[in-house]
Amino acid sequence: MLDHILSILIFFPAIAAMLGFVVNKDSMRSYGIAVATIEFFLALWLWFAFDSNASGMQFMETIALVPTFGINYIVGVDGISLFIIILAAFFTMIGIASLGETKDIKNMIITLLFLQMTMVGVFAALDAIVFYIFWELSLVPMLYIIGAWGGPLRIYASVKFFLYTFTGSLVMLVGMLFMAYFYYQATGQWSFSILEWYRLILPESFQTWLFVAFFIGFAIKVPMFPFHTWLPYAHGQAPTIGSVILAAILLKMGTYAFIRFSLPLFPDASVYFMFPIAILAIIMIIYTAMVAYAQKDIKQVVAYSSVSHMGVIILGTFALNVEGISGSIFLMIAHGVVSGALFFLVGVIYDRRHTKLMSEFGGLASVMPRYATIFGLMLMASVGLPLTINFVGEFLSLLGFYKQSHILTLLAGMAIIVGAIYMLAAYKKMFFGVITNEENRNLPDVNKREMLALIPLAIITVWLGIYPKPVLGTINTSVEGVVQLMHEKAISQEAKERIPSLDIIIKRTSAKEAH
Amino acid sequence: MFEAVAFYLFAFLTISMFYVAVTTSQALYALSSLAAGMIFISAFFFILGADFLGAVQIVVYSGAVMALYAFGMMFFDTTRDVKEKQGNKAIILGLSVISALLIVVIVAAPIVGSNIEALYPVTEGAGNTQEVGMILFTKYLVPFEVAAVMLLVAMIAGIVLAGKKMDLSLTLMNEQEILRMREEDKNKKVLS
Amino acid sequence: MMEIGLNHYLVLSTILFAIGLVGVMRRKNLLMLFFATEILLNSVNISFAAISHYYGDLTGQMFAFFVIAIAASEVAVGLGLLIVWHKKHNNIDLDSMSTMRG
Amino acid sequence: MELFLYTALFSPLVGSLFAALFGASPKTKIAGIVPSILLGVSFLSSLVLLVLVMVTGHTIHVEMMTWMAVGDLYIPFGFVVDQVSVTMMIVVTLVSTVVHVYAIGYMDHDKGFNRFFSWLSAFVFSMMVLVMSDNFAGLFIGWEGVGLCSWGLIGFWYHKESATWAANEAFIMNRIADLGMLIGIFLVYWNTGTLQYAEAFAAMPSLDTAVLTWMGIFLFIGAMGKSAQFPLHTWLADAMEGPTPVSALIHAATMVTAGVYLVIRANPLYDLIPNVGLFIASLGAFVALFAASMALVNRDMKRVIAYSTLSQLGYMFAAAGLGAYWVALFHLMAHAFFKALLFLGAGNVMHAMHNELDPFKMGGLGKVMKGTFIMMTVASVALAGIFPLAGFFSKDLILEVAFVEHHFIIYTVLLFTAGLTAFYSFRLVALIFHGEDRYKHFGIHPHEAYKFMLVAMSPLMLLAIIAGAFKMGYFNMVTDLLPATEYHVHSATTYWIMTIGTQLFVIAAIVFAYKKYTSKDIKVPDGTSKMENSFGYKLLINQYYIPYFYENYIVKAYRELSEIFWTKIDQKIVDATVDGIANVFYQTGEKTRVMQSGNLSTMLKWMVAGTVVLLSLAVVFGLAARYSGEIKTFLSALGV
Repeated sequence: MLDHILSILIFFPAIAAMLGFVVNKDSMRSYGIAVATIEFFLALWLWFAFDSNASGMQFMETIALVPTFGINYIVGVDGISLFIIILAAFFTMIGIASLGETKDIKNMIITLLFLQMTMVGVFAALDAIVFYIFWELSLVPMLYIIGAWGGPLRIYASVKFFLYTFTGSLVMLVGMLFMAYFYYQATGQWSFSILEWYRLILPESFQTWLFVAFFIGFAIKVPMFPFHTWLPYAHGQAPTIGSVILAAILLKMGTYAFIRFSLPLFPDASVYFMFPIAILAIIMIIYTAMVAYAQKDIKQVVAYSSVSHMGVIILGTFALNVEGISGSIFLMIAHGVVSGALFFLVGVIYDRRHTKLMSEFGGLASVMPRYATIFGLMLMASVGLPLTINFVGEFLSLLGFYKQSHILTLLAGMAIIVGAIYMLAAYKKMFFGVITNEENRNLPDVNKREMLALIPLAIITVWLGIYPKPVLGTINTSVEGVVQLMHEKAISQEAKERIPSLDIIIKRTSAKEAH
Repeated sequence: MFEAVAFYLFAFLTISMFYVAVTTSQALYALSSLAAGMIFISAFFFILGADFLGAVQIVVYSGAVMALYAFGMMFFDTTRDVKEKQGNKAIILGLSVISALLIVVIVAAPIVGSNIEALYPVTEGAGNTQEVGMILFTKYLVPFEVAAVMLLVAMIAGIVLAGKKMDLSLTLMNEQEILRMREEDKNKKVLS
Repeated sequence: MMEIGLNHYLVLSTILFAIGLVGVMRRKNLLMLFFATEILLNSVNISFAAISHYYGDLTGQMFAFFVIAIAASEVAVGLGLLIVWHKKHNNIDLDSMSTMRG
Repeated sequence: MELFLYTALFSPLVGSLFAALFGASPKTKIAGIVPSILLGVSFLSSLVLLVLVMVTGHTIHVEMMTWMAVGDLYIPFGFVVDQVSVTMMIVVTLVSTVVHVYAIGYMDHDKGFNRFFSWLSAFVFSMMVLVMSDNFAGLFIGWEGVGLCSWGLIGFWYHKESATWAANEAFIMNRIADLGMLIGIFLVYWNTGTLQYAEAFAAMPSLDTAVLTWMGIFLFIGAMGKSAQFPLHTWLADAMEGPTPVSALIHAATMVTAGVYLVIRANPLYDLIPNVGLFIASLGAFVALFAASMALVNRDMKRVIAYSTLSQLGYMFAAAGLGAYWVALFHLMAHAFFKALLFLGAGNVMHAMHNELDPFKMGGLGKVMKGTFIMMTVASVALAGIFPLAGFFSKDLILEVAFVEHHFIIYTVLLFTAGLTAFYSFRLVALIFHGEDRYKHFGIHPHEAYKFMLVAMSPLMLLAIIAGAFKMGYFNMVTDLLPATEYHVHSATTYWIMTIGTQLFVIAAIVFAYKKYTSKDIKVPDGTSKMENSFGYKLLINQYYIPYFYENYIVKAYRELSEIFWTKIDQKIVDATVDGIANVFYQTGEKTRVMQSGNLSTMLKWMVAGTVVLLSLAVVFGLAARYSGEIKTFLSALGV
């Protein structure tokens, strides 16, 4: 069973979802929770069985689909994707468990389970075509969730979400096809296997163009400035569960793909584009943080804060060294947990008051102390306070990029200032002061079902903030492999210098251990 | 010399016949001039040495197709003018002329001409009909049979389509009857 | 001028084709449309036969045969449809056929 | 010994979590008592460690567990108890124990009693992490941790707009400085390859001076924020919105001295870059004078003390910047005692006066509040630096340092500031405790605080008096770690002239303050007197218009810029572009759907048009293919 665990992880939710059509409406919730929990434990089992000292792919499976064109169903997992898969399973589980009173709950759960299949599929796929298929499929359930359960502007938001990301990924598809064609030219065989592409050293001019093609697809997904405008709409209109999954997992596809495709395939282009992308990332960080500060709607604040944090992730990724990339992967998980939790929290208040405008609130701290406490914790995690999960990732990302540029890191570091500004301002508006709105006076505090989602997230936030090693160590091993690969593949002298060789690190680390 | 005279003569005749066919408002004139044009075209085939093709042209077009049209026209009230509201004639003419010019450029361009090689050269000492028969029943046997089936299918289709309510004649029915029949048709929601 | 070459035939064919196109675009009477189509097909047939002749290759003629066959079936089916249409709507005006309006 | 270390470190955390358990429930005394006891335990453990370090000279270094290990980076949770950190531990635990006990009385009637103790103990824990950590990252944890607790405690009365505003201001301003600190840490890491103090400092002498200078500057920026140095000082005065015990503990004794601690801790670095040191010293001297001048006229008791704190921090930086790290640390310690005492006394007064803060509305309280009166007077004397109280030993030393190091401008500024310090301290004492009972006009019936609060304060009073006696023992201990420069004025005559002169100057300032503010005709100022309308007074009472400047030119600008970014750029440009592209397609479709009129004749026309287009394309490409050579020559001739 362990040999096929990835396929099981991918397709079990889908099969369960199809069976879900025949399940009685009343027992659907328990059915969904059961499926998601099993899936989550399978994911945990995957982690348990995962060898964290090996840097390569594990649990690989290969099934030929179209052998003539080298399209195969290849899945595998390494330290980079492992935790995002677990996170996806985790969020689906607590997402379903904490679903409030929703219309058409049966359809919602079925959609979520399908979505889970696509999410796990994206992160497990090692064949570009399979990756692409899951990547695009993931849009459909999300489109449905936003379009069917969203707010008043849901149709506009969902169509925008779909078309925008879809357009980007088409460009990416062209890039993939060309990459496969290039592989064919070089070896005489077609292949869409990412691992085989890794072995290919492309000329610099090809790298540049392919990098751009992939970049457009990924950047829209991330979303990077100036491609970010679909996100606030999608978040603003999506139901709580949709926002949570979108922020926690779907956005990570973009940044994950950068690490899976762009960096190892095009090391020279990555170095070439490092500074332009870093500048975009810095604009993302500061600009969207300022936009977040100007928002009136708490959900929009969290949405823009997501974009801002994704900027730090991008920056860490393009640090092109082990510290930065590991940090950015860790920050992906951290941001998933924290922004997911923040969206849950916004959902909690939305369920009670059916408004998200901050001006409607004020003084909630005395009415809902538990809510205020958890919100405060997540807020502090979001602004990157040490000993919370976000700090580790943010610190490492910035630390990594500092090696590449001092000034840009200084600018990017503004994240910790601007982040604090909008978050504290929002918190102040919602929780502090006297109660101005009579409707808020008797709001019930967080209930048990909501606690079910929030408490685990709070625990993870603190636990991985204090003791990130189990996750970070595994990530580190895989990232070292990626960085080494990049160093070896790099053609230009500059790239060789920018991307550190692992040998030096190993030498230094062993010296340190001896010491 | 003879060839040139014949070519120009028949070219003039064909063009004028077809011109009449597309411009006249009388369906009968159009039909007649079309049939004439068809026959003139067969003259080109004879000039070009494609005797069998010329014969087929006369038989099929002037004989079968035109007869079919003639029969078809009996169903319609050909005396009644179809109101032909015209749009911009310049556009129509312009488009036709431009496309004609383009085709000439493409087809008459020397690059096309130089690339063509004879796949089935004309066999010496055999008549045109014989040659056609040889190729048609060897290399093009399958397309030939398919064409035969197609013709059969078309025939059946034609009969089925046209044969509905053959017992009724619109020309003999009065307006009320026709309207009632149409209503029934609509209620039955029969296709076409 | 006196020597008739392939280009003469092609030009003739093109002129006929243009006439056909004019007919296709201009006529609103469905029957006339069919006539114009026949002209188009015939103009092409001339090209085929001419090319066949000047290259000494019978393939052109073969194609002309098949074109004639297709023209014949087209007429059969087309007329059938036309009759049905006429029975239903009592006219064969092109402008009346607008059920496909988007 | 590790047991004592862990006890000292973690018992505040346990106390905090214990109090947090009662966070949502109504006030229980136990939530205050248990953390206080645990802090006492922590203090005793620190004391044991102090004795150990003092007697044996050994330091304790433990590595609890790995925090981050990535690539080349290795950061453990490591703690070190050496001469410097143990001094800080004693100061922190002692003052916080006192403040905890005091707060049980002070917060007696507050709804958020349990929450208060949770935050307060959490603060102590963060502070302990800050001082005990053996690496920069650990320091940063504590650094941010105290920032967080400070936020929570300043904004403790969250229903007050001013309190939450001050809390956010403090947090954000500290964050600005923290960025500098973070960059400093990055510099240390990429240049020395480690964040452990010992290894990093060992590697520093071999580095380029420019790099070291940047390192020093960025780390000092961090220190500037936490220690509220100019220009990041405004938050400290506003932070007085928090409960008074918080002001005593965080904004006087411990957290604000973290910056000084950082400079002292990084002494091997700052020794290598004397230019930065001189800058620090100059800034320190400037802030000392600058803050003291604002304290002169302020009419908010707590703010006066806050400015005094700021001024004293300036002294500490002056000493540290000049390389006299042990002197700075000594002043830090002494200052912690008497300033905490002063604040707690002010807290008593506030309680008695029902949260009235304007000393002009008090007067004559000495008769009603004997204990508080004595304590605050002692603290003020100590602050003024009168022999033989603690302030004399530490502050005079700083003056000597400046003199001996031949930085006479700094010396003069500091000396002048000493006079100002004495003046404003006793202005406060005189206004509060002497003169007429002006409070009666406001219908207030003051009462002395609880006995146990006074008892709790007494250790601080004792230390404020006798701390000077520990000078030699302390010197012997810390100089194991810090540069053991002794500062002696070369000739004894000069020394005596200086000392006695300073004393006389300070005493003169005190007498002047008493004279001026105990007189019977002191009235509550109503903005009409000549002095109040003078330019100097206005400048000082408005804090040199710096908060005004920040509010109008930075905060407002930021807010407006954000608004513009959102409404103008994000919606009108970025998003509008996206929608515009979508609209192009949409409109094209809308326009071209006319083609699909369903009219066969029209469609046929379009068909022919399409054929024409395709045919022209064929012609164009055919020609291009045929004449590609010629086209290339032509294009290259054009220079394309």
